[in-house]
Amino acid sequence: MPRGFSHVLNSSPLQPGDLQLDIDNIYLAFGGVQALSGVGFQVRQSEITAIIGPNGAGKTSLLNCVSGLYHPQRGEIRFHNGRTHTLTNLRPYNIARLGIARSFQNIELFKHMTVLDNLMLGRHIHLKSNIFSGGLYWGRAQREEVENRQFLEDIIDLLEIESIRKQAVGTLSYGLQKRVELGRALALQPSLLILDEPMAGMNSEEKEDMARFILDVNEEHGVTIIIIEHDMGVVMDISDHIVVLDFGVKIGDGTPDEVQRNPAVIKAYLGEDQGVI
Amino acid sequence: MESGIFHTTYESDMALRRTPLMRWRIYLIVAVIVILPFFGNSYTLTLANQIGIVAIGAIGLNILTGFTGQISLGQGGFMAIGAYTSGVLAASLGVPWWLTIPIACVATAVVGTLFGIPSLRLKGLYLAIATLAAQQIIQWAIVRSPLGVDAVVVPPVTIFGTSLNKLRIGPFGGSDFWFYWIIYLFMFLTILFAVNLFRTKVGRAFIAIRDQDIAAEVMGVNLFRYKLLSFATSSFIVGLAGALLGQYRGIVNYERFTIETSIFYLAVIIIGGLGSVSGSVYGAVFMVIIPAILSNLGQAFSSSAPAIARLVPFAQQAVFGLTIILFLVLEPEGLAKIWRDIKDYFRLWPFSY
Amino acid sequence: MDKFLQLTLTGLTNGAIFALVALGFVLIYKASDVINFAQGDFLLVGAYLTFGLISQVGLPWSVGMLIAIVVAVLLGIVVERLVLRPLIGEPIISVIMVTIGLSSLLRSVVIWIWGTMGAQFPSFLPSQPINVFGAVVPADRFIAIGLAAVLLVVFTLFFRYSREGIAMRATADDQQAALSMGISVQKIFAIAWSIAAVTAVLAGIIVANITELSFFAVSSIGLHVFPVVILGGLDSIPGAIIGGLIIGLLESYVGGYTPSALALRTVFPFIVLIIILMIKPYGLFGEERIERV
Amino acid sequence: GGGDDGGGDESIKVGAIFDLTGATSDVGTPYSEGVKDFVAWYNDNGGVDGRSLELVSADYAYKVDQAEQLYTQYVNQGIVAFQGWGTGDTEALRTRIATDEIPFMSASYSDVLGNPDEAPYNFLIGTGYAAQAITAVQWGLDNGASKFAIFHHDSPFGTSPVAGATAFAEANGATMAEFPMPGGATDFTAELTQVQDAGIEYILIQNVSSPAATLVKNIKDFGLDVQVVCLNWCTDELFASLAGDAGEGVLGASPFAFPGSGAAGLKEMDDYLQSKGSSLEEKGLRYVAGWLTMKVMTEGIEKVVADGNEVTGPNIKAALESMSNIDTGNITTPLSFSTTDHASNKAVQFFQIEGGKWTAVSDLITVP
Amino acid sequence: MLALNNVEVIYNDVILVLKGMSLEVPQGKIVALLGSNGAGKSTTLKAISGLLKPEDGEVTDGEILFEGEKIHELEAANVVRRGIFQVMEGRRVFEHLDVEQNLIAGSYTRSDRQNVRQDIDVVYEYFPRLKERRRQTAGYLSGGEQQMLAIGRALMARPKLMMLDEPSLGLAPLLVREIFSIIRRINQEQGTTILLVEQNARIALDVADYAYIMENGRIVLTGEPAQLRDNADVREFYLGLNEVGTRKSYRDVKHYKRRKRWLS
Ligand SMILES: Nc1ncnc2c1ncn2[C@@H]1O[C@H](COP(=O)(O)OP(=O)(O)OP(=O)(O)O)[C@@H](O)[C@H]1O
Ligand SMILES: Nc1ncnc2c1ncn2[C@@H]1O[C@H](COP(=O)(O)OP(=O)(O)OP(=O)(O)O)[C@@H](O)[C@H]1O
Ligand SMILES: [Mg+2]
Ligand SMILES: [Mg+2]
Repeated sequence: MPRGFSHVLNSSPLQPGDLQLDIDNIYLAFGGVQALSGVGFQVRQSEITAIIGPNGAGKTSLLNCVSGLYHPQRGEIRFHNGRTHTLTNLRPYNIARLGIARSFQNIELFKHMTVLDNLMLGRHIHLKSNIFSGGLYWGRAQREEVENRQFLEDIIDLLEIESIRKQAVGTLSYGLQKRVELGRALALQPSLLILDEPMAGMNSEEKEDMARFILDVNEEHGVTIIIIEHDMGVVMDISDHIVVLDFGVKIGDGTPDEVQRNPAVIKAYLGEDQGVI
Repeated sequence: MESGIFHTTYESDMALRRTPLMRWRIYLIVAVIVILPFFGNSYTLTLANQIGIVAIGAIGLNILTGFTGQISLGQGGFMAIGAYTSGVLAASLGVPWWLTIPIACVATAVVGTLFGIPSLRLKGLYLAIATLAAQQIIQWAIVRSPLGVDAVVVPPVTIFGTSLNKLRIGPFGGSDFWFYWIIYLFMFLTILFAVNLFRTKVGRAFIAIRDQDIAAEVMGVNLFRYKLLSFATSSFIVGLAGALLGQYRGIVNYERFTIETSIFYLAVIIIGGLGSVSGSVYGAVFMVIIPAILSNLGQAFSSSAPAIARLVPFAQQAVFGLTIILFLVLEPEGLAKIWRDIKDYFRLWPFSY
Repeated sequence: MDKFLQLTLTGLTNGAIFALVALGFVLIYKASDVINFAQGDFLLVGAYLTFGLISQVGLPWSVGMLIAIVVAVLLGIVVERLVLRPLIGEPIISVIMVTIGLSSLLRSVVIWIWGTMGAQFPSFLPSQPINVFGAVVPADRFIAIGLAAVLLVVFTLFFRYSREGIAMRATADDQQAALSMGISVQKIFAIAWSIAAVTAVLAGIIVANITELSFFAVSSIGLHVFPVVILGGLDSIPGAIIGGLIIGLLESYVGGYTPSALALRTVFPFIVLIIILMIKPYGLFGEERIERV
Repeated sequence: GGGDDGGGDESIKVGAIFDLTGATSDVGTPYSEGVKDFVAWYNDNGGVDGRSLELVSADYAYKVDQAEQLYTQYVNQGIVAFQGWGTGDTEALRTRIATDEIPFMSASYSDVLGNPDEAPYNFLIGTGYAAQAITAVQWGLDNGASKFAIFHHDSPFGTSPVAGATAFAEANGATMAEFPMPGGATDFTAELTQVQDAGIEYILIQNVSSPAATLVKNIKDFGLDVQVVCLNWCTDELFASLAGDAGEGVLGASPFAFPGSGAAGLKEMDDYLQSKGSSLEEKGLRYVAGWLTMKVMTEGIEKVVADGNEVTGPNIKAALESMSNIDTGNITTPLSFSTTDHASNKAVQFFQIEGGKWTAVSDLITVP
Repeated sequence: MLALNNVEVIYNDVILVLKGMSLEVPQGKIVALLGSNGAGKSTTLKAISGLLKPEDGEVTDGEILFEGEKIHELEAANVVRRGIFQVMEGRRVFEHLDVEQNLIAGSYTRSDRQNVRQDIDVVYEYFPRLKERRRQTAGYLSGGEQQMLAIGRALMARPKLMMLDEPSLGLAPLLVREIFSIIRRINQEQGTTILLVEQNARIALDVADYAYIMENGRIVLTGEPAQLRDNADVREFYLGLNEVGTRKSYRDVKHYKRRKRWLS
């Protein structure tokens, strides 16, 4: 267990390298728009998988299928955590209970709540109090609030957001909000952490910070991560495995090196000018 | 947070009233509430009781509308369920009054949950109008039921077999006096419940649904369940307000629970402050006291300046409208915000800026 | 069959009146996202003003109506300027509440000036019954249908093709972005409120012509507007018209075919409304909210 | 506010609430003027044995909460009797006034209020709603009709006469169909198709003037051949004016005599109004009702004083209950209260609109 | 053309965000404004375009001059009329309007209505993809298409000065290059002056004629792109280069963290 962290952040029972998420040939259409056609790939425990591709390629839609926000018309998404769950039949909150947490492309925090409350909401599935014990703030409700506060303090330390604990997130700067959103996902003690463009709109210093947090979570806690990111520098450096989408079709899948050399990927996404932007 | 106060445990950092100043303010308010009935006549007590009931109802509505973000125009209908259940049980079946109240709360919660079902699919104003439908349907159902349009006369409330009207201790007593204690006890419990609710799991989930429902669901909140729970909790408390009103007034009539009631309560929570428990109370005080003051002004003028007095009825309605407008134009976040600003000002005083 | 025809015609003509009231409401919503609870009171102001100018001041009806419309436009502008403008950017529920306050204020002013005593409305609209295949409908109801049809066409074109119309929809979508286009949000609101006020005056005149000048009959028409616009879709002009006609027809059929003592007429539209909303959560023609994460 | 100043011997306080801005303000306003003007006139004429009446009143906009508040406020200020207004507030205060022992009169003529077992402190001046409707049915039966309908306001006020009238019609071999009129409806043609199908001959209206006028206009446009009978609250000048042509031939039942009918009791009102530059014709029937109601209440108070008793609620109640055959100068039938019956008025008179004016077509008819 | 002198901006009467901001944009040039999150870049643009008011912000000190005239007290609509157009952060297209209606909304302040059609075609020429989707509801466009639409919408106003707030945000690398080349074309072909706020310092410095770096409400560094590229801090914190000038790996960042010099 990493130093200075008294809780298990990763809730997956799998061993590194085990098959965790199996996306099997999924199709998704909105009216006339075919957002995903026959996309399939696998994610292994404790790996960082990056999904890249041009805008509108269907990256977010794919992850929305994993979260249960969209339901693919065909194909299946299976999740392993000792047992096998078919995610395509589940509602988002059920999927969260399996230990799949995520952040969003355009920051979807609870604006009027404080940082602590946002993080505490991340603990939702671990809290047991109900409306009665909560309304009385009695017994379990009180105990678990305090216990979980301790857990959150660890995350706060990890993400270096001590000074803003009690601030309403709506008033924070963009970069800090992105961090809080990561913290909220971590609070769930995820087996699988999904990050949708966590570094968009940051300069390289801030990206470094973010990369540091992501690597910490992955390397020291062993959390499996799927990340969508347009910054090829970040993607190539931190991911173990990259999947490339274009117009809803998978056009590349492999290690960073393999993908960088794939002509289809170069044509559709990276551009001939190999300079990384 | 006040400077110079450090908390060494999470418990004290998470306590409701974290500083001595906050605690003293509470003691002061409690003291005023306890002393008031011994000095007020039945008119002031009527007003105070009305404030108490409105505050309870407003907290109920605020849980749904202010905290969970589901605008409700069905408040009147839900209050009616509470009032009728309590009233009819007492009047027709002879159930003791104190027992009718929890039953009424549960009944209202059930009906409220039922009408909360559309919230699965409806959002914002579409949901608001669905709750307006609840209002209309409940009212229609009451009138077409065997109860009909006639008022239900609720038997006088008794304690130890004595009717509250007749129960006296020294110079104090009467229905208004005793009901004051009943209402404020319930109000106190309601406030405590609501405040605690919003610092624990369920309440937090409500607020999360209001702020960003998709994110809440992805974090594991079962939207449908929690929305229904919010409808249930809210209507439970609204039912309490209805039941208390019915018992206190001794008569239950649907005309008291029309769409105007729904709008009145919305005004209370907006003026008080959406998503604020204390705001619900401030709103209740404000919305009950202002018309009373205006009407008293009218009476004051009636002998000295009859011409002005004649304008009072119109002015009263105009002022009601104007107050709402001015409030929202000047301080859209309501009385709770104004109160916070005042506190901030004094906390930092003399270094206010 | 005669009865069915009668009920259909009655329903359609009454529905056209609801549609007229709903139009102004939708217009304001489309431009500014504001639910105007005071729409019924604009009707009231329109009707009483026209009454005052024609019956009390003694102006010819055309002049009286014209002045009433001008005053309504001014009122719309004043309301926008003093009441709604400061609330730009505030939570929608505050804006709703402010219109509730406005409703109260407008009512009290009307009562102050004219009292609530009913009066005969100057009958400049033809009201003799017209016989259509055995069903009879007073002529003034047909005016409502005609007016609704004309406004439907005008507004649909306006919002689809005119620059001001597009600017209005843009403003409703994103006020700040609209500002950044150089669209004067205030001007847009003022236009929307003025047009809404004018439709309200016209509707008020028609309603008053039918019911005579009765404070509560005229103002309570405003309550019909909610099921109508929600049914049609809050931001849809055709929705307002079709919603109006549907509610009108429903009320009429219910009034004609169900046991009268049940008074189903008051609730039936609401029950249908809930059922339709469960199937189409944004009404029949309402724009779906775009929620992408 | 006035507070408790003034001491017992000075003035006699009576509380009142009026609807000046609410749902029934069109009739509430002239009624309130009748009440207030009576007090002014009465005080000008010396008051009760030198003591003046003091009316503390306010608008309650037909809101029950407001009514309750004002009522308690006035009780605290020492009123001995109360003038209410509508059915809602009268119902809501019914038990309360009994506990507080405050005699209560209002413009709500629900029959139950005439029963002292149910409502010991309520006193009725107008003929009970059911009683009025029954008289109207009798009138129809006498004219050969057997199919009746009652269109009524969808509220306690509106439904009040339905059961009684229906029972009476059925007992006499006739039928009675019920049509609630939803508030805010502007067209009743749909309902009229049912009236036509059922072959109804008489329509009773228990509603206020505006919707009643709309209904008769619909009847005319639809070309339905029925006799309309307005009950208490649409039998007034406003209805005649709003209905216009469609109102011709409509019958109206009223417990009170119209201004201009020549009833002796109207003279004092008209004189008073003339002295103020107005006239009773202008103020209308509701003014008469207001004035008369306050006058009867005052007569009860006078009797208490005349009997040498202290002016208190129970004493006023006792005084009223001892009064019978109170002469109202032919505005109504002579009024009688007793300990077992507070419905003092048991007669109505029928009027018909001819040339836009209500004209008497019967004498005062006692309820069958 | 545009000059900010010692501008101070306060939000909600309390939060001081710009603390004496000065900046100059010469006619016909592309000026880049860089800075970390929360430095106040967007606030600067909003102060210029008059969009602070709806957010409860206010210019409390200093002045903003456009073509020699003070503009910081003007309404947003009038600022646009004078020829300044801001493409807001986060694209902010009108979701329920279709592509073409969005463009028409952009032309709102134009008095020469007859040329609007023609300019729509100009936009389509720059962004052929928009032409394909002209009747599509903007809310359902992909991120890149929305960004194109936002820039196209700005072109419709024919501004003298176009201010772009993070146009590369969330765009794929190819598209970023495409958009920036179009920005340069617009600058050259239409003569539009451009003030560019960017996080992507590398590409911003590529297109800009001059650049400012701001931190914490003030300008901390200015210069020609070439000069800035030589600055050690810029290299490290904005360009992500290590001491020897090659890109450092994000894998390494875990192990050290250096602070900027100009902050202390
Ligand atoms: N809810 C929706 N309704 C209709 N179309 C949608 C919806 N969500 C996504 N789309 C469409 O599906 C396609 C894929 O969109 P998606 O957001 O997944 O792209 P992306 O790869 O995440 O792009 P970006 O990098 O810009 O975020 C796009 O054409 C988009 O317009
Ligand atoms: N409406 C507002 N009310 C209060 N504070 C605000 C508001 N808008 C911005 N701020 C604060 O002003 C500071 C500067 O914000 P601004 O948006 O200008 O930064 P930025 O440089 O554009 O950052 P980013 O790169 O994240 O877009 C931040 O600290 C932010 O929290
Ligand atoms: Mg995406
Ligand atoms: Mg910014």
